[in-house]
Amino acid sequence: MNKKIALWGILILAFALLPLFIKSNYLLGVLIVIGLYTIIVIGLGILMGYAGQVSFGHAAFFGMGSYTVAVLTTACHWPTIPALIASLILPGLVAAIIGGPTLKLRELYLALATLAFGILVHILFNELKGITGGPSGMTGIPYLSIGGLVFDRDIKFYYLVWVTVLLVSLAVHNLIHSRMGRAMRAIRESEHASETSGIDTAGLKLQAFVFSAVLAGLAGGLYAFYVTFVSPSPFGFHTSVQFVLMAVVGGLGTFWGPLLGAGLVVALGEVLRWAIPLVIPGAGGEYQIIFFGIILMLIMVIKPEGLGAITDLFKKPRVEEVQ
Amino acid sequence: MKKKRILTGIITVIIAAGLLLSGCAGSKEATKTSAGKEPYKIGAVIDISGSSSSLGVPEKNTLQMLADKVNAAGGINGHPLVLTILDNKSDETEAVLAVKKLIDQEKVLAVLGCSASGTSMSMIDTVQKEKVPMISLAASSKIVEPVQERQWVFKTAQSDIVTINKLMSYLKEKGLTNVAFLYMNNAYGDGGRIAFTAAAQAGGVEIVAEEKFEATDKDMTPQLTRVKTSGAQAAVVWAIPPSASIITRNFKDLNMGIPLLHSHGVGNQNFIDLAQGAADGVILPIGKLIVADQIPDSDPQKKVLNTYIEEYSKKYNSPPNSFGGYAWDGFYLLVNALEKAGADRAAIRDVLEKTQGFSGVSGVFNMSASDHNGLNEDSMVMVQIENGKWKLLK
Amino acid sequence: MLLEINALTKHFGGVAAVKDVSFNVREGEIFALIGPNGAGKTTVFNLITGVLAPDTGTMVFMGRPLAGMKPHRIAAMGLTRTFQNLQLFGRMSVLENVMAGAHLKGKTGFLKSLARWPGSVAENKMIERDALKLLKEVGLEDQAGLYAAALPFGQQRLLEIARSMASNPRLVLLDEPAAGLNSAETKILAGYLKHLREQGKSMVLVEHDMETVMEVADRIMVLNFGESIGEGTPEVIQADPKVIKAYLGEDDQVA
Amino acid sequence: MDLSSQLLQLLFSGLTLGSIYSLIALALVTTFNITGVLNLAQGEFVALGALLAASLYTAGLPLAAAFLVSVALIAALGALVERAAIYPARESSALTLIIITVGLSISLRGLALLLWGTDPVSLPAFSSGGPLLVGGASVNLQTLWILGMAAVTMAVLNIFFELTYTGKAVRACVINRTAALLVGINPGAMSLMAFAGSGAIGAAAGIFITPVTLATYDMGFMLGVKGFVAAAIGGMHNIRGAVLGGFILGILEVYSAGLVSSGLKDAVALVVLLAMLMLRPEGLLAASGRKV
Repeated sequence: MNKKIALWGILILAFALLPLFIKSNYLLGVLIVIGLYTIIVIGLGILMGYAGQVSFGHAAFFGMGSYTVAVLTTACHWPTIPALIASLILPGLVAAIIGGPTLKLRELYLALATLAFGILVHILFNELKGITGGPSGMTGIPYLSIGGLVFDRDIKFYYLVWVTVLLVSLAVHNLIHSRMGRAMRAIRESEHASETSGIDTAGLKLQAFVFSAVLAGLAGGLYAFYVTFVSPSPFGFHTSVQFVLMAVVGGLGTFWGPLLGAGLVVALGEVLRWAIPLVIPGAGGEYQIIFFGIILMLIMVIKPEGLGAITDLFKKPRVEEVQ
Repeated sequence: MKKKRILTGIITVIIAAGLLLSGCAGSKEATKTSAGKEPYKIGAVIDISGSSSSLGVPEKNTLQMLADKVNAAGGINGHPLVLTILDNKSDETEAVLAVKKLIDQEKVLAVLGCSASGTSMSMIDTVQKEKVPMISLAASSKIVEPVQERQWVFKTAQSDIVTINKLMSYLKEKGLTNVAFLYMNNAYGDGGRIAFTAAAQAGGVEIVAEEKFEATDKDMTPQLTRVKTSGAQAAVVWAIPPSASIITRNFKDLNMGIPLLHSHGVGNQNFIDLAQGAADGVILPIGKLIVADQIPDSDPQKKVLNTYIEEYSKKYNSPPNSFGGYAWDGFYLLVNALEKAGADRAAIRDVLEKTQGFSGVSGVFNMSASDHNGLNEDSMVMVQIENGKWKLLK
Repeated sequence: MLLEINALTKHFGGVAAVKDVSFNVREGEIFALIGPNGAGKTTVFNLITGVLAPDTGTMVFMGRPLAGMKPHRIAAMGLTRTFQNLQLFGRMSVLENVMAGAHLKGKTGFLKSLARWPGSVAENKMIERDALKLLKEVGLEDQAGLYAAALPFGQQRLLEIARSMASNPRLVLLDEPAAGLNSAETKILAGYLKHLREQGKSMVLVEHDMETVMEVADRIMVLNFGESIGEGTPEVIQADPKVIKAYLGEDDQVA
Repeated sequence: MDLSSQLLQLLFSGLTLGSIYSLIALALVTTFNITGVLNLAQGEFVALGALLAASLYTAGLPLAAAFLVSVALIAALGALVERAAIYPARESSALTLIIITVGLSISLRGLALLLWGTDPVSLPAFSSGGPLLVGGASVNLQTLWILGMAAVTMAVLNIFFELTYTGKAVRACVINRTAALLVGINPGAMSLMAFAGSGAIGAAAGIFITPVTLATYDMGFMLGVKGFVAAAIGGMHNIRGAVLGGFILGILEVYSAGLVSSGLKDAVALVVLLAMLMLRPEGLLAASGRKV
């Protein structure tokens, strides 16, 4: 237990002190993006790794959060904090509405339904020109300000995002060690047995779905405040697949999985940008893409349960491995 | 099991180390200067892969070629030029990270890019905050307007409205007042739609059908059948290949019997080849590059165009297109500014804003404090495709 | 009367899996359902727990009709079950399996769980303590930290029974709890079932192992091809010619 | 253009689009049922096949030879990929396998970008001559080739699964892996064959559609997604369903673009799909259809 607290402490300290050593807005930017994705993947991890339900449509919630902030701050001139709060509520509401019928589906059909939902929402971003500005997007989103503090520099945003990640992680840590977390894992293991143990499986799946949508919306809202420009293109099917990729590569049902998955996928892209030309002189972006794919495949082949099991390094195996 | 765990550990450590190193690598290079004068560092963020790659690749080629040329000729006032080109994968988030990398790691004096409107827009906040001049190669006029919020941003591609006005004058001249407008459902096509709708209203042209299609669509027959029933006298298409080529073929297969007008987005030979004969008769507004051999010698751009075509064709075995031309203009506008201003970002910005009578590939640039594009309708010509060749319309 | 089943019928594609079955379970008794394979015993369980909906017939538990209720609501009324082909939470620890079974004992919801609401920790501690006590009763306390899937088969059976008891139900449906157990394990099981009855639990037992059934059951009902062919105390059933015929065929050469 | 000829014109468009989707759905369903892998890289086979054939043709090979060589090479690529990435991970979860195919799709797309660049390429139509005029609607001749190929592919697969010993073995393998092992069928070989086969089908489809649709390095992803939607409409479990799903999707898209709104055509198709999933979660032909 003490060891665990120590690990948390070291990590928090490291993230808090990192900007003292990194003066570069670029690296801060990379870390901010990793942080935003981590928030989404944490939610997706609860849905997929604990409640056992897959979603290929989370870019839609991410986008809804972004557009909520964009529309409310520019067209409606809302202050930034209420806009950010609204960016949690809207995706949550939408998830609550579509979750009921959708989560009755299983496996591939659930994947397909969420995929269809994601593409539909993306089409709406393009088509509702009066609200979203269509494919050209929306500009002029103000910086987030809390009290007198304006988040206009990368370093401020870095702290904002990672404090959010910390709070979300704490909440999720509480959740997975609670009665509800246990019930969700039970659903993943056997829906029948959970139901006859008195667990409201449909209700809990819906709650997990809404929770993951809220987190995606939060990340979306923060993204809009960070880039100050929103257009439909970052919220397509491709992005949804990317989120699932991060969740699976990181390791489903593991606490550190989301951070590792988001970090790996984003960092790998950036590292390859720098490393490939060193290995193959004159190589263009094509090689980065090829190696990105190959490395992902390798990780999944070598470690099908994802990188999250890396945390085994820090704790003694408490239980024997299955079989 | 243990082996796997160690392996995962190693992977993570490599990634983490790599990330940090990739950050340091740039700054180390920056302090290491070769003999002679301090190099001028500039950067470019280009959509080399992903959905806008057909724009980005000729731009990247052009920039590389020109940087080599400048350095072979002794640099700028004796300063070697260091150009770093990054690929944003046509992704807005990647574009933000890439421009931050150029500014912080490479310490560039100015940034060129991006190729598309969306990616360009996403970088604006960063360059405004960091006070770094940026020259976009994309069309949307929103990139440089309102100018008071875009002090550091310029662009070389004609704004949609310039192109549309050229096209609109042609339509009116020919008495084609009922037209159908078809566009690709992305920022490029939507920019065209917005400008066209506004210009049509002002110019008394009625849009009798408005249809769109996805960049990945394989058949535009449904959209064209709607045009066919709408009684349009002409069809205007705002798209880039391959969808622009497919719709042109569908147009011919359906025997539409009305003139087909395209945007400058189809301005390369590949479009004609892919349409396999269907492109004959297509009319479009475009920069002079594609008909450089047909414009009079008196044109101020003639010499620039011929040089660019000759050099590009020699190096890449294919003629350049207007996208490459935007990069040419951006590059030389910047070189021009570096010559006058030296290694000072604010001074570079000021010189760029005062650009007057600069003859580039896309036109003659006349920038001002209220116009960060500086091109007008004279930069465009109307051309028609005849027997697989571009022909200048007088 | 704890459970009243009246004229229950269920068809699968024209074939009657359960036909006009009626029985009652009294408070504090072990009621056994026996019969050859395919006689419809598990279907009866699925109907009672709401996994399947009956074509006709009524089921009343503690005076309340069960028709149309979702399985977790039925569980909340105090009716749980085990499964013939074990349905343990394999990648959860033995302790967590029982704690998940005690889900109904807790009240902390999703939001309170996120916030680690005061009281939720104490509640969890209480659930854990009870679960450990239950594990001790079935002799699995030393295995509490193991993954459920890592247990030997016999202990998995016991664990599933412990899990079904964790929410303190009034009635438990046990689907072939002795299947796959060796004779020593079966003895432990029988002892445990009797112990549970002493604590006032009621059980419906589906079982093939006649020795166990005869040892623990208070009353027995025999199903054959979905129909009841006899009901009574073990002694009555053992002597019933119809039952013997059903089990041994027309040619009743009793061994 | 009067309404009836407009409707007819749209029907022909829908059939063309539908046969493209059907072919991809066919390949997806075959692989899925034999290996349990949902291959999100299926579209890349289509793109690579088309690009390769175009290059071979430009290099001077006759069209037929370019077709055969390209199909053979992409089939080999399918087999290679199966051995390198799918087979070693065959015991992993379905999701892990999907992610592997996502990685594969990214890599193959990068490879195509490296080798062919971003410019679209084309192939000449298989038969010369202008479009046929049928009842006021014009039909591109290549459309008939595509329809023909979809029909032939479906027939061949049907014959294979119904009449040949290997085909029956594959079906046995789908129904019960262990049982298949017991009677001496090697699931590994089946999986290899499925990937090679879907590579070949994909490449052939790509080559057939290129004269109409052109080929680009990034054409595969969207085709793969549409193929998945089509396969799911058909129920993921049988060949006839996949073909039917492809045609339903194609015709739906075309009619909504032609009669409702071109911007909402994908939306209409998806809403229908969602409605169908709610009403018939197991797919259109689930009840009546047999497995592969």
